[in-house]
Amino acid sequence: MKSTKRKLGIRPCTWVYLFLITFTFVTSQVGQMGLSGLTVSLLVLMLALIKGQLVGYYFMGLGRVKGLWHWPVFIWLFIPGILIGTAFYLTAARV
Amino acid sequence: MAQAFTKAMARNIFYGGSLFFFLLLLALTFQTEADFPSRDNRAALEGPKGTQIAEGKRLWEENDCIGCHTLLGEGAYFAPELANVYTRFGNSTDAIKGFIASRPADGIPGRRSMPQFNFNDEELSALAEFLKYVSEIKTARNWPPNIQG
Amino acid sequence: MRYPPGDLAIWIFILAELVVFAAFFAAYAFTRMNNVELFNEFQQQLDQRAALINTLALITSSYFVVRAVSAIREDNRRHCVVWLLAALAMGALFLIVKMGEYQHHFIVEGVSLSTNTFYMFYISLTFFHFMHVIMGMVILAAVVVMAAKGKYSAAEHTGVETGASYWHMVDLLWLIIFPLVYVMR
Amino acid sequence: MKYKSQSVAKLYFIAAIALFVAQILFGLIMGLQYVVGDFLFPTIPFNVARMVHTNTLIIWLLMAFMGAAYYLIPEEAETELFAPWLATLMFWIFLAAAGATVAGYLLFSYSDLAELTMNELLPTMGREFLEQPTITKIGIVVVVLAFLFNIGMTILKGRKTSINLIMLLGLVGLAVFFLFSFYNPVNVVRDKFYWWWVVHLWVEGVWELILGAMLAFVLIKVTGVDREVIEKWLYIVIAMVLITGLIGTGHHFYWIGTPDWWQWWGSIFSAMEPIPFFMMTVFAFNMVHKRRREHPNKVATLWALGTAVMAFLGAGVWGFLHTLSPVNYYTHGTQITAAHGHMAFYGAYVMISLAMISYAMPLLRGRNAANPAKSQVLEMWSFWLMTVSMVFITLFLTGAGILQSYLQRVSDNPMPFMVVQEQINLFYWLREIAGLVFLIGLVLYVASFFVGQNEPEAVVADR
Repeated sequence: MKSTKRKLGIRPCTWVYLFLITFTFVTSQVGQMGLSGLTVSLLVLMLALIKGQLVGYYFMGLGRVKGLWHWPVFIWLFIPGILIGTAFYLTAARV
Repeated sequence: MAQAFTKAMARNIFYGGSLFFFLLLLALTFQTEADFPSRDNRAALEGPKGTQIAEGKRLWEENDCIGCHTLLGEGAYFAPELANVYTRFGNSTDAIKGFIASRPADGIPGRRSMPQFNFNDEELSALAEFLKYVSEIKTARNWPPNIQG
Repeated sequence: MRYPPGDLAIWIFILAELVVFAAFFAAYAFTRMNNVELFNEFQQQLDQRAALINTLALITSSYFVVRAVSAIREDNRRHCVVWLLAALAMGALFLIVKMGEYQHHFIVEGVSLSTNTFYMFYISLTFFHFMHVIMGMVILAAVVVMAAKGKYSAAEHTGVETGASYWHMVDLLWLIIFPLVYVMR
Repeated sequence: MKYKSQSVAKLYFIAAIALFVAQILFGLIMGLQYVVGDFLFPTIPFNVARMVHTNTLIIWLLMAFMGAAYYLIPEEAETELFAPWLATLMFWIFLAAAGATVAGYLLFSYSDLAELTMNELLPTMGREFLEQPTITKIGIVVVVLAFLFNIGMTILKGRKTSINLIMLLGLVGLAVFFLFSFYNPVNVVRDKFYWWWVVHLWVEGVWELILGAMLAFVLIKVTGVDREVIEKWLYIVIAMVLITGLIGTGHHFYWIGTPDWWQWWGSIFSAMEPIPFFMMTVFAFNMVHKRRREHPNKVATLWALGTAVMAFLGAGVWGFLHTLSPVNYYTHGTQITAAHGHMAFYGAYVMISLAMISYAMPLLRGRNAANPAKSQVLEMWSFWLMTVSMVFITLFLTGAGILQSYLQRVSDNPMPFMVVQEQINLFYWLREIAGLVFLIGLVLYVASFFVGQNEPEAVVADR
């Protein structure tokens, strides 16, 4: 790995951290306000998937990995994400 | 760069993972034990009836009934399920007793037959009470799926 | 790089764990379909604030671990140890808050796996995850001990990355559990 | 053979094969009783034939495991066995106990056997697979403890390889979980719950450690691949086995009066159980592909690869077929279970035992590396006959099981058990025919030990 001299300032991982915290507060606020319904749920789910991808990409370091191992967390988020989304969609469609 | 996949790490995962999941199994067993009283019909095992059921279970075991029948789906698959035989026989212990007592000693030509065990009336009652007790165990989704077992 | 950071063996383990949790998540969502009222009713019994604190704790902890890894990449063992200890402290905070939640549900409310389907999933998911937090902390603690002994350096720090990868997975799992079980309705 | 004391394994292997033959003969009797209900009635009722069939299986597998341990542990530890005389003594005690028990099943009615062996003092008899009289169970414990002491001391004084440690761990687990067979409460739910701690935690837990260790040993020998590589895969595979298999016990806790939540835990974890078997298949083929030498014992390699494939099919695929609780609701306790049981036991444990025997026997009989070509060819024939006929047995039982589940449980007008059995008679006949082919394969297998003995050993042509 080539090491580059870092400029002073905020590290990329700190930015990611701040994003994660912000998203968490948004999600939590939705919960505290007792918002419900399909749109809200899917938005919350979407936020969670983005958070997961941020963790996988930057914290776990999969963003820098090429090939097969680039994908596990993305796929892991994608498939359950689709399943959960479908289940909530079908539930809403039923009521 | 270090080796990507080491035996030491594989070994740690084996020991750590096994221990972890064994502890989880113990935790779930603990919870299962806590749930048993509401399902396993243990009230039936108290008092003189309980002694009779215990005797019935002993006879069940010492004649290897499980070698042909299933009980709650476990055993051999040669003869009918007996966990719900009590209900199948019209909630009658007498019907069970009559069936066991009337098996022909030499079998039925060309067909499967239950042996004649020469039980006395007390033993027959014990077995029937045991099967009644088993039929009153609360199983998930009231398994077996229907009266035929 | 062709391989993710840390020992590949831990990644096989991580994948297995992720699959198990994914199955649980899907099971939750599809079971909810037939029990919407029940799920909505009992979801409101959960402590939203505790869940928020816990999410923040785990994200922060994960962040600290990232810093620990960068510290050791710069050959700064002391910082590596300090960041890891901070991460462990955050993990401990998670456990304490979670135990408070459990104390309320298990002891005050007398809830168990058999109470109803919602609590079955709530307890299964969170308790299974809870055990993973403990496991992750044990791994991190082992890494701290090794780091303090000076076993890692900029040249060789696979152990730190291995522990970090596992810990991020614990965080990742919670990032889905939090909205799914506490918020989405 | 590198160490003199390894030769004790030969006794165990011979007894194992003899019991294997007995097991198959009684299997055929049972198979015939399925279609000709009064066959041998009441001399050998079905339950007796079944006890002999399952108990000889368990005993011969234990014999094979012990033989394998006595062979591979000294070789891995690079030292003689701690006490070869103890191994020989325990062999005769074990064989005598097994023989007496089987004779007891056949000569006495089971209730008389229970009375004779004083079952009332510590009632443990009459539960599936644990039918042995209590005194036999105690005998098994004594033999296994002496065995563990012997191999444990051998490992302690020698080189400690991963294969040895895993083998030892598996065998210790085998002994520990067997202790649950002495727990037999009147409460049927609890009885069944802990019964699985023997049965499941054996065959889907610690036995797989033994299997893994044996497979790894044979692979190291026949492929010459670096030990480090084989051992790390071994660890990963068995880690996955226990990670999925321990909670996977839950797939037995759906309908026996255990709480409902087991349906989720059992389904999810046991659905993962095929993964380690798949990994094992990939692992075995990979190692053979990467082999560093051509071993003249071709047939041992064939058995090892066969194990990897058939264990995946039998335990992995056929297990998965009925492991999810909504499916199992209909298939629990039907011929589907029997189908899975047959292929899983054959694919995993029978085949690994035969792989080990196939590798070790030529050496134990004083050869350099392998049997003569003629003998190997015959053994390969027996491999294919037994394996293919087992596939057919499994398919026929699966057909029977699907029909049975449908007619007896799914359809709108469920039929009584015995009526359904007559409807699926054809499948049982086909199964019996496949069983006869299996027997032919077994006869060839035994014959392969006697054929071409005076011919020169098989050697590898230079590549």
